[in-house]
Amino acid sequence: MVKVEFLGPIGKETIEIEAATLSDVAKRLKEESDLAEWLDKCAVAVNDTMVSDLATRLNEGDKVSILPPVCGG
Amino acid sequence: MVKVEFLGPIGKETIEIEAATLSDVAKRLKEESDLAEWLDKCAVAVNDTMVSDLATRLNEGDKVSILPPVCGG
Amino acid sequence: MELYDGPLDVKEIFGRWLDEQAASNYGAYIPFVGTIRAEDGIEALSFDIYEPVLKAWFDSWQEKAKARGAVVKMAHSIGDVPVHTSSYVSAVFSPKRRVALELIEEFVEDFKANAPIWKYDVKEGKRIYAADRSTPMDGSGLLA
Amino acid sequence: MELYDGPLDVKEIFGRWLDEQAASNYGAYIPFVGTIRAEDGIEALSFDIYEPVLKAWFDSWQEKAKARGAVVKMAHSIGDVPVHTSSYVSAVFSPKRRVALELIEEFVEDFKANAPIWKYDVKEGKRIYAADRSTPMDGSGLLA
Repeated sequence: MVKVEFLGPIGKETIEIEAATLSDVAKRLKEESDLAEWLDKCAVAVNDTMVSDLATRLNEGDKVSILPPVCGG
Repeated sequence: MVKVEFLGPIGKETIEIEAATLSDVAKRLKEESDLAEWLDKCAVAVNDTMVSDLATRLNEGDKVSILPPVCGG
Repeated sequence: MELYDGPLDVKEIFGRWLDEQAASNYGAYIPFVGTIRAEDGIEALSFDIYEPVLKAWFDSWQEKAKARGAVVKMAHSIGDVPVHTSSYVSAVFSPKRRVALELIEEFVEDFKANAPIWKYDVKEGKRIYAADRSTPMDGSGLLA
Repeated sequence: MELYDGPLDVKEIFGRWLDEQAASNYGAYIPFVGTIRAEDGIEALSFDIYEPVLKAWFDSWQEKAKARGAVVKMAHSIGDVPVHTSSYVSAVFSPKRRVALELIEEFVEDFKANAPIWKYDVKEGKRIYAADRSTPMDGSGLLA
Protein backbone atom coordinates (compact mmCIF):
# COMPACT_ATOMS: atom_id res chain seq x y z
CA MET A 1 0.00 0.00 0.00
CA VAL A 2 1.10 3.58 -0.71
CA LYS A 3 -0.36 6.71 0.80
CA VAL A 4 -1.62 9.47 -1.53
CA GLU A 5 -2.05 12.91 0.00
CA PHE A 6 -3.72 15.93 -1.60
CA LEU A 7 -2.17 19.27 -0.73
CA GLY A 8 -3.46 22.82 -0.41
CA PRO A 9 -6.85 23.63 -1.87
CA ILE A 10 -7.73 20.17 -3.21
CA GLY A 11 -9.37 19.47 0.12
CA LYS A 12 -9.46 15.69 -0.19
CA GLU A 13 -8.54 13.23 2.55
CA THR A 14 -5.42 11.10 2.22
CA ILE A 15 -6.12 7.69 0.67
CA GLU A 16 -4.22 4.38 0.68
CA ILE A 17 -3.97 2.36 -2.53
CA GLU A 18 -2.09 -0.56 -4.06
CA ALA A 19 0.41 0.70 -6.64
CA ALA A 20 3.74 -0.56 -7.98
CA THR A 21 4.47 2.52 -10.08
CA LEU A 22 3.17 6.06 -10.50
CA SER A 23 1.30 4.80 -13.53
CA ASP A 24 -0.85 2.71 -11.23
CA VAL A 25 -1.51 5.81 -9.10
CA ALA A 26 -2.56 7.77 -12.18
CA LYS A 27 -5.00 5.03 -13.24
CA ARG A 28 -6.55 4.89 -9.80
CA LEU A 29 -6.85 8.68 -9.35
CA LYS A 30 -8.56 9.10 -12.72
CA GLU A 31 -11.44 7.11 -11.29
CA GLU A 32 -12.05 9.76 -8.62
CA SER A 33 -14.51 12.28 -10.05
CA ASP A 34 -13.58 14.99 -7.54
CA LEU A 35 -10.02 14.99 -8.96
CA ALA A 36 -11.09 15.54 -12.58
CA GLU A 37 -10.49 19.29 -12.45
CA TRP A 38 -7.12 18.89 -10.69
CA LEU A 39 -4.97 16.15 -12.23
CA ASP A 40 -3.86 17.96 -15.39
CA LYS A 41 -2.48 20.88 -13.38
CA CYS A 42 -0.97 19.03 -10.43
CA ALA A 43 2.67 18.12 -9.87
CA VAL A 44 3.74 15.02 -7.95
CA ALA A 45 6.25 14.22 -5.21
CA VAL A 46 7.25 10.78 -3.94
CA ASN A 47 8.53 10.79 -0.38
CA ASP A 48 8.86 14.59 -0.67
CA THR A 49 11.00 14.54 -3.80
CA MET A 50 9.47 16.00 -6.97
CA VAL A 51 9.17 13.39 -9.76
CA SER A 52 8.54 13.59 -13.50
CA ASP A 53 8.41 9.96 -14.65
CA LEU A 54 5.29 7.78 -14.60
CA ALA A 55 7.53 4.70 -14.43
CA THR A 56 8.77 5.74 -10.97
CA ARG A 57 8.62 2.60 -8.82
CA LEU A 58 6.82 2.69 -5.49
CA ASN A 59 7.49 0.67 -2.37
CA GLU A 60 5.29 -0.36 0.53
CA GLY A 61 4.62 2.69 2.71
CA ASP A 62 5.74 5.31 0.17
CA LYS A 63 4.05 8.70 0.29
CA VAL A 64 2.78 10.24 -2.95
CA SER A 65 1.91 13.96 -2.73
CA ILE A 66 -0.33 15.75 -5.22
CA LEU A 67 0.58 19.46 -5.53
CA PRO A 68 -1.94 21.82 -7.15
CA PRO A 69 -1.02 25.21 -8.74
CA VAL A 70 1.02 27.39 -6.40
CA CYS A 71 1.26 31.08 -5.60
CA GLY A 72 3.68 31.93 -2.83
CA GLY A 73 4.88 35.40 -1.91
CA MET B 1 33.54 85.02 -18.72
CA VAL B 2 32.41 81.50 -17.84
CA LYS B 3 33.63 79.42 -14.92
CA VAL B 4 35.05 75.94 -15.61
CA GLU B 5 35.25 73.58 -12.64
CA PHE B 6 36.99 70.21 -12.54
CA LEU B 7 35.27 67.60 -10.41
CA GLY B 8 36.42 64.61 -8.38
CA PRO B 9 39.92 63.29 -8.96
CA ILE B 10 41.01 65.79 -11.64
CA GLY B 11 42.36 67.97 -8.86
CA LYS B 12 42.57 71.19 -10.84
CA GLU B 13 41.47 74.62 -9.62
CA THR B 14 38.43 76.30 -11.18
CA ILE B 15 39.36 78.64 -14.06
CA GLU B 16 37.55 81.53 -15.73
CA ILE B 17 37.66 81.87 -19.50
CA GLU B 18 36.04 83.74 -22.37
CA ALA B 19 33.75 81.37 -24.31
CA ALA B 20 30.60 81.82 -26.40
CA THR B 21 29.99 78.10 -26.93
CA LEU B 22 31.24 74.79 -25.56
CA SER B 23 33.40 74.56 -28.66
CA ASP B 24 35.38 77.53 -27.36
CA VAL B 25 35.76 75.78 -24.00
CA ALA B 26 37.04 72.63 -25.74
CA LYS B 27 39.65 74.65 -27.69
CA ARG B 28 40.86 76.38 -24.54
CA LEU B 29 41.03 73.22 -22.40
CA LYS B 30 43.03 71.34 -25.02
CA GLU B 31 45.81 73.83 -24.38
CA GLU B 32 46.09 72.68 -20.76
CA SER B 33 48.61 69.85 -20.64
CA ASP B 34 47.37 68.56 -17.28
CA LEU B 35 43.99 67.83 -18.89
CA ALA B 36 45.39 65.73 -21.75
CA GLU B 37 44.67 62.44 -19.96
CA TRP B 38 41.17 63.52 -18.91
CA LEU B 39 39.24 65.21 -21.73
CA ASP B 40 38.40 62.14 -23.82
CA LYS B 41 36.75 60.42 -20.85
CA CYS B 42 35.01 63.37 -19.21
CA ALA B 43 31.36 64.37 -19.48
CA VAL B 44 30.18 67.99 -19.30
CA ALA B 45 27.43 69.86 -17.48
CA VAL B 46 26.42 73.49 -18.01
CA ASN B 47 24.81 75.08 -14.97
CA ASP B 48 24.42 71.55 -13.54
CA THR B 49 22.58 70.13 -16.55
CA MET B 50 24.37 67.42 -18.55
CA VAL B 51 25.00 68.48 -22.17
CA SER B 52 25.99 66.62 -25.32
CA ASP B 53 26.32 69.33 -27.97
CA LEU B 54 29.48 71.37 -28.62
CA ALA B 55 27.31 74.15 -30.10
CA THR B 56 25.71 74.76 -26.67
CA ARG B 57 25.75 78.55 -26.20
CA LEU B 58 27.21 79.98 -23.02
CA ASN B 59 26.30 83.20 -21.25
CA GLU B 60 28.25 85.47 -18.93
CA GLY B 61 28.62 83.77 -15.56
CA ASP B 62 27.68 80.26 -16.72
CA LYS B 63 29.25 77.31 -14.90
CA VAL B 64 30.78 74.51 -16.95
CA SER B 65 31.55 71.33 -14.98
CA ILE B 66 33.97 68.65 -16.16
CA LEU B 67 32.98 65.18 -14.82
CA PRO B 68 35.59 62.40 -14.94
CA PRO B 69 34.74 58.64 -14.92
CA VAL B 70 32.43 57.72 -12.05
CA CYS B 71 32.03 54.80 -9.69
CA GLY B 72 29.31 55.22 -7.09
CA GLY B 73 27.94 52.52 -4.82
CA MET C 1 14.55 29.08 5.65
CA GLU C 2 12.17 30.57 8.18
CA LEU C 3 8.41 29.99 8.43
CA TYR C 4 6.19 32.07 10.71
CA ASP C 5 2.54 31.98 11.72
CA GLY C 6 1.05 35.25 10.47
CA PRO C 7 2.78 38.42 9.23
CA LEU C 8 6.57 38.75 9.14
CA ASP C 9 8.55 41.14 11.33
CA VAL C 10 10.32 42.54 8.28
CA LYS C 11 12.70 44.89 10.12
CA GLU C 12 13.83 42.16 12.50
CA ILE C 13 14.48 39.75 9.63
CA PHE C 14 16.27 42.35 7.49
CA GLY C 15 18.49 43.41 10.38
CA ARG C 16 19.26 39.91 11.61
CA TRP C 17 20.28 38.72 8.14
CA LEU C 18 22.46 41.83 7.79
CA ASP C 19 24.16 41.04 11.11
CA GLU C 20 24.57 37.34 10.29
CA GLN C 21 26.48 38.21 7.11
CA ALA C 22 28.40 41.15 8.59
CA ALA C 23 31.73 39.33 8.43
CA SER C 24 31.18 37.44 5.17
CA ASN C 25 32.69 40.19 2.99
CA TYR C 26 29.68 40.46 0.68
CA GLY C 27 29.43 43.56 -1.53
CA ALA C 28 25.72 43.47 -2.35
CA TYR C 29 22.68 42.54 -0.23
CA ILE C 30 19.34 42.56 -2.03
CA PRO C 31 16.22 41.67 -0.06
CA PHE C 32 12.83 41.33 -1.70
CA VAL C 33 9.88 42.17 0.58
CA GLY C 34 6.41 41.03 -0.47
CA THR C 35 3.51 42.88 1.13
CA ILE C 36 -0.23 42.18 0.91
CA ARG C 37 -1.97 44.80 -1.24
CA ALA C 38 -5.48 45.98 -0.43
CA GLU C 39 -7.46 45.00 -3.52
CA ASP C 40 -10.73 43.28 -4.47
CA GLY C 41 -12.07 43.86 -0.96
CA ILE C 42 -9.81 41.30 0.70
CA GLU C 43 -9.06 41.48 4.41
CA ALA C 44 -6.01 39.29 4.24
CA LEU C 45 -4.30 36.60 2.23
CA SER C 46 -3.81 33.19 3.76
CA PHE C 47 -1.15 30.58 2.97
CA ASP C 48 -0.71 26.82 3.16
CA ILE C 49 2.84 25.50 2.85
CA TYR C 50 4.11 21.98 2.23
CA GLU C 51 7.30 22.30 4.22
CA PRO C 52 9.27 19.16 3.17
CA VAL C 53 9.17 20.06 -0.54
CA LEU C 54 9.75 23.76 0.18
CA LYS C 55 12.82 22.79 2.18
CA ALA C 56 14.14 20.68 -0.72
CA TRP C 57 13.47 23.55 -3.15
CA PHE C 58 15.28 26.01 -0.88
CA ASP C 59 18.23 23.64 -0.30
CA SER C 60 18.72 23.29 -4.05
CA TRP C 61 18.73 27.09 -4.33
CA GLN C 62 21.34 27.37 -1.60
CA GLU C 63 23.54 25.05 -3.69
CA LYS C 64 22.93 27.05 -6.88
CA ALA C 65 23.76 30.29 -5.07
CA LYS C 66 26.87 28.80 -3.46
CA ALA C 67 28.16 27.75 -6.89
CA ARG C 68 28.04 31.43 -7.83
CA GLY C 69 29.66 32.61 -4.59
CA ALA C 70 26.37 33.86 -3.16
CA VAL C 71 24.01 33.16 -0.26
CA VAL C 72 20.19 33.08 -0.42
CA LYS C 73 17.74 33.44 2.44
CA MET C 74 13.99 33.31 2.73
CA ALA C 75 11.16 33.77 5.20
CA HIS C 76 7.45 33.15 4.59
CA SER C 77 4.19 33.30 6.48
CA ILE C 78 1.77 30.45 7.18
CA GLY C 79 -1.93 31.24 7.71
CA ASP C 80 -3.53 34.67 7.59
CA VAL C 81 -1.59 37.82 6.71
CA PRO C 82 -3.62 41.08 6.82
CA VAL C 83 -3.41 43.69 4.04
CA HIS C 84 -0.41 46.05 4.31
CA THR C 85 1.61 43.50 6.26
CA SER C 86 4.27 41.24 4.75
CA SER C 87 4.16 37.52 3.98
CA TYR C 88 7.46 37.01 2.17
CA VAL C 89 11.07 38.14 2.43
CA SER C 90 13.87 36.63 0.41
CA ALA C 91 17.40 37.89 -0.07
CA VAL C 92 20.68 37.40 -1.87
CA PHE C 93 24.14 38.25 -0.53
CA SER C 94 26.96 38.26 -3.06
CA PRO C 95 30.45 39.67 -3.44
CA LYS C 96 29.36 41.05 -6.83
CA ARG C 97 26.53 43.38 -7.82
CA ARG C 98 25.74 41.62 -11.14
CA VAL C 99 25.42 38.19 -9.56
CA ALA C 100 23.17 39.60 -6.82
CA LEU C 101 20.87 41.37 -9.29
CA GLU C 102 20.59 38.28 -11.50
CA LEU C 103 20.09 35.86 -8.61
CA ILE C 104 17.40 37.83 -6.81
CA GLU C 105 15.34 37.89 -10.00
CA GLU C 106 15.81 34.18 -10.75
CA PHE C 107 15.25 33.23 -7.11
CA VAL C 108 12.03 35.24 -6.73
CA GLU C 109 10.62 34.11 -10.09
CA ASP C 110 11.38 30.45 -9.43
CA PHE C 111 9.88 30.87 -5.97
CA LYS C 112 6.64 32.14 -7.53
CA ALA C 113 6.62 29.25 -10.00
CA ASN C 114 7.76 26.31 -7.88
CA ALA C 115 7.60 26.90 -4.14
CA PRO C 116 4.84 24.61 -2.77
CA ILE C 117 2.73 27.39 -1.26
CA TRP C 118 -1.01 27.91 -1.78
CA LYS C 119 -2.63 31.30 -1.54
CA TYR C 120 -6.19 32.14 -0.48
CA ASP C 121 -8.06 35.43 -0.45
CA VAL C 122 -9.73 36.09 2.89
CA LYS C 123 -13.10 37.81 2.50
CA GLU C 124 -15.63 38.08 5.31
CA GLY C 125 -13.54 35.57 7.21
CA LYS C 126 -13.77 32.99 4.39
CA ARG C 127 -10.73 31.47 2.61
CA ILE C 128 -11.05 31.39 -1.20
CA TYR C 129 -8.29 29.66 -3.21
CA ALA C 130 -6.57 32.18 -5.51
CA ALA C 131 -6.93 29.87 -8.53
CA ASP C 132 -6.60 32.63 -11.15
CA ARG C 133 -3.24 33.80 -9.76
CA SER C 134 -1.80 30.31 -9.21
CA THR C 135 0.60 28.49 -11.54
CA PRO C 136 1.02 24.75 -12.10
CA MET C 137 4.47 23.69 -10.85
CA ASP C 138 7.10 22.40 -13.30
CA GLY C 139 6.14 18.89 -14.39
CA SER C 140 2.42 19.27 -13.68
CA GLY C 141 -0.06 17.00 -15.45
CA LEU C 142 2.03 13.87 -14.93
CA LEU C 143 -0.95 11.87 -13.67
CA ALA C 144 -3.52 13.24 -16.13
CA MET D 1 17.76 61.39 -1.93
CA GLU D 2 19.85 61.25 1.22
CA LEU D 3 23.58 61.96 1.55
CA TYR D 4 25.50 61.20 4.73
CA ASP D 5 29.04 61.81 5.94
CA GLY D 6 30.57 58.37 6.45
CA PRO D 7 28.88 54.94 6.63
CA LEU D 8 25.13 54.52 6.33
CA ASP D 9 22.88 53.34 9.15
CA VAL D 10 21.38 50.68 6.91
CA LYS D 11 18.79 49.35 9.38
CA GLU D 12 17.49 52.85 10.14
CA ILE D 13 17.19 53.68 6.43
CA PHE D 14 15.54 50.35 5.54
CA GLY D 15 13.02 50.65 8.36
CA ARG D 16 12.23 54.32 7.80
CA TRP D 17 11.58 53.80 4.08
CA LEU D 18 9.39 50.81 4.97
CA ASP D 19 7.38 52.97 7.39
CA GLU D 20 7.12 55.88 4.94
CA GLN D 21 5.53 53.63 2.33
CA ALA D 22 3.40 51.63 4.78
CA ALA D 23 0.14 53.11 3.50
CA SER D 24 1.05 53.31 -0.20
CA ASN D 25 -0.30 49.84 -1.02
CA TYR D 26 2.91 48.63 -2.66
CA GLY D 27 3.31 44.88 -3.20
CA ALA D 28 7.08 44.68 -3.61
CA TYR D 29 9.92 46.52 -1.85
CA ILE D 30 13.41 45.77 -3.12
CA PRO D 31 16.35 47.53 -1.46
CA PHE D 32 19.90 47.19 -2.73
CA VAL D 33 22.57 47.53 -0.04
CA GLY D 34 26.16 48.15 -1.16
CA THR D 35 28.85 47.29 1.38
CA ILE D 36 32.60 47.89 1.24
CA ARG D 37 34.48 44.63 0.69
CA ALA D 38 37.86 44.03 2.28
CA GLU D 39 40.17 43.54 -0.71
CA ASP D 40 43.54 44.73 -2.00
CA GLY D 41 44.53 45.81 1.50
CA ILE D 42 42.18 48.79 1.60
CA GLU D 43 41.06 50.30 4.91
CA ALA D 44 38.10 52.11 3.46
CA LEU D 45 36.66 53.56 0.29
CA SER D 46 36.11 57.28 0.07
CA PHE D 47 33.61 59.18 -2.09
CA ASP D 48 33.25 62.62 -3.66
CA ILE D 49 29.78 63.57 -4.89
CA TYR D 50 28.67 66.39 -7.14
CA GLU D 51 25.29 66.95 -5.56
CA PRO D 52 23.51 69.21 -8.11
CA VAL D 53 23.94 66.73 -10.98
CA LEU D 54 23.21 63.75 -8.72
CA LYS D 55 19.97 65.45 -7.67
CA ALA D 56 18.99 66.00 -11.32
CA TRP D 57 19.83 62.36 -12.13
CA PHE D 58 17.74 61.15 -9.18
CA ASP D 59 14.81 63.46 -10.00
CA SER D 60 14.68 62.06 -13.55
CA TRP D 61 14.61 58.54 -12.08
CA GLN D 62 11.74 59.47 -9.79
CA GLU D 63 9.82 60.54 -12.90
CA LYS D 64 10.68 57.32 -14.77
CA ALA D 65 9.60 55.25 -11.77
CA LYS D 66 6.39 57.23 -11.33
CA ALA D 67 5.46 56.59 -14.97
CA ARG D 68 5.58 52.88 -14.12
CA GLY D 69 3.64 53.25 -10.87
CA ALA D 70 6.73 52.86 -8.73
CA VAL D 71 8.82 54.85 -6.25
CA VAL D 72 12.63 54.93 -6.07
CA LYS D 73 14.79 55.96 -3.12
CA MET D 74 18.50 56.31 -2.54
CA ALA D 75 21.05 57.08 0.13
CA HIS D 76 24.82 57.43 -0.33
CA SER D 77 27.88 58.22 1.74
CA ILE D 78 30.29 61.13 1.30
CA GLY D 79 33.89 60.76 2.50
CA ASP D 80 35.42 57.68 4.10
CA VAL D 81 33.49 54.43 4.56
CA PRO D 82 35.44 51.62 6.33
CA VAL D 83 35.42 48.03 5.02
CA HIS D 84 32.37 45.98 6.03
CA THR D 85 30.21 49.09 6.39
CA SER D 86 27.77 50.36 3.77
CA SER D 87 28.05 53.34 1.43
CA TYR D 88 24.96 52.89 -0.72
CA VAL D 89 21.32 51.92 -0.35
CA SER D 90 18.76 52.29 -3.09
CA ALA D 91 15.26 50.87 -3.29
CA VAL D 92 12.19 50.41 -5.43
CA PHE D 93 8.59 50.19 -4.19
CA SER D 94 6.03 48.97 -6.71
CA PRO D 95 2.56 47.46 -6.76
CA LYS D 96 3.94 44.71 -9.03
CA ARG D 97 6.80 42.25 -8.56
CA ARG D 98 7.95 42.34 -12.22
CA VAL D 99 8.19 46.13 -12.35
CA ALA D 100 10.12 46.16 -9.07
CA LEU D 101 12.63 43.52 -10.24
CA GLU D 102 13.19 45.28 -13.56
CA LEU D 103 13.46 48.75 -12.06
CA ILE D 104 15.91 47.88 -9.30
CA GLU D 105 18.27 46.42 -11.90
CA GLU D 106 17.98 49.38 -14.28
CA PHE D 107 18.20 51.88 -11.43
CA VAL D 108 21.32 50.34 -9.87
CA GLU D 109 23.07 49.86 -13.22
CA ASP D 110 22.33 53.41 -14.37
CA PHE D 111 23.49 54.63 -10.95
CA LYS D 112 26.83 52.87 -11.45
CA ALA D 113 27.16 54.32 -14.95
CA ASN D 114 25.90 57.88 -14.52
CA ALA D 115 25.68 59.04 -10.91
CA PRO D 116 28.36 61.75 -10.46
CA ILE D 117 30.25 60.03 -7.66
CA TRP D 118 33.99 59.40 -7.52
CA LYS D 119 35.50 56.53 -5.62
CA TYR D 120 38.91 56.33 -3.95
CA ASP D 121 40.68 53.47 -2.23
CA VAL D 122 42.01 54.42 1.19
CA LYS D 123 45.37 52.80 1.96
CA GLU D 124 47.61 53.89 4.83
CA GLY D 125 45.38 56.94 5.15
CA LYS D 126 45.96 57.97 1.50
CA ARG D 127 43.15 58.43 -1.06
CA ILE D 128 43.84 56.79 -4.43
CA TYR D 129 41.33 57.36 -7.28
CA ALA D 130 39.76 54.02 -8.34
CA ALA D 131 40.48 54.73 -12.04
CA ASP D 132 40.36 51.07 -13.12
CA ARG D 133 36.84 50.59 -11.71
CA SER D 134 35.44 53.91 -12.94
CA THR D 135 33.33 54.42 -16.06
CA PRO D 136 33.05 57.48 -18.30
CA MET D 137 29.52 58.90 -18.00
CA ASP D 138 27.18 58.90 -21.02
CA GLY D 139 28.33 61.56 -23.48
CA SER D 140 31.94 61.61 -22.30
CA GLY D 141 34.64 62.88 -24.67
CA LEU D 142 32.58 65.87 -25.84
CA LEU D 143 35.48 68.27 -25.34
CA ALA D 144 38.24 65.99 -26.64
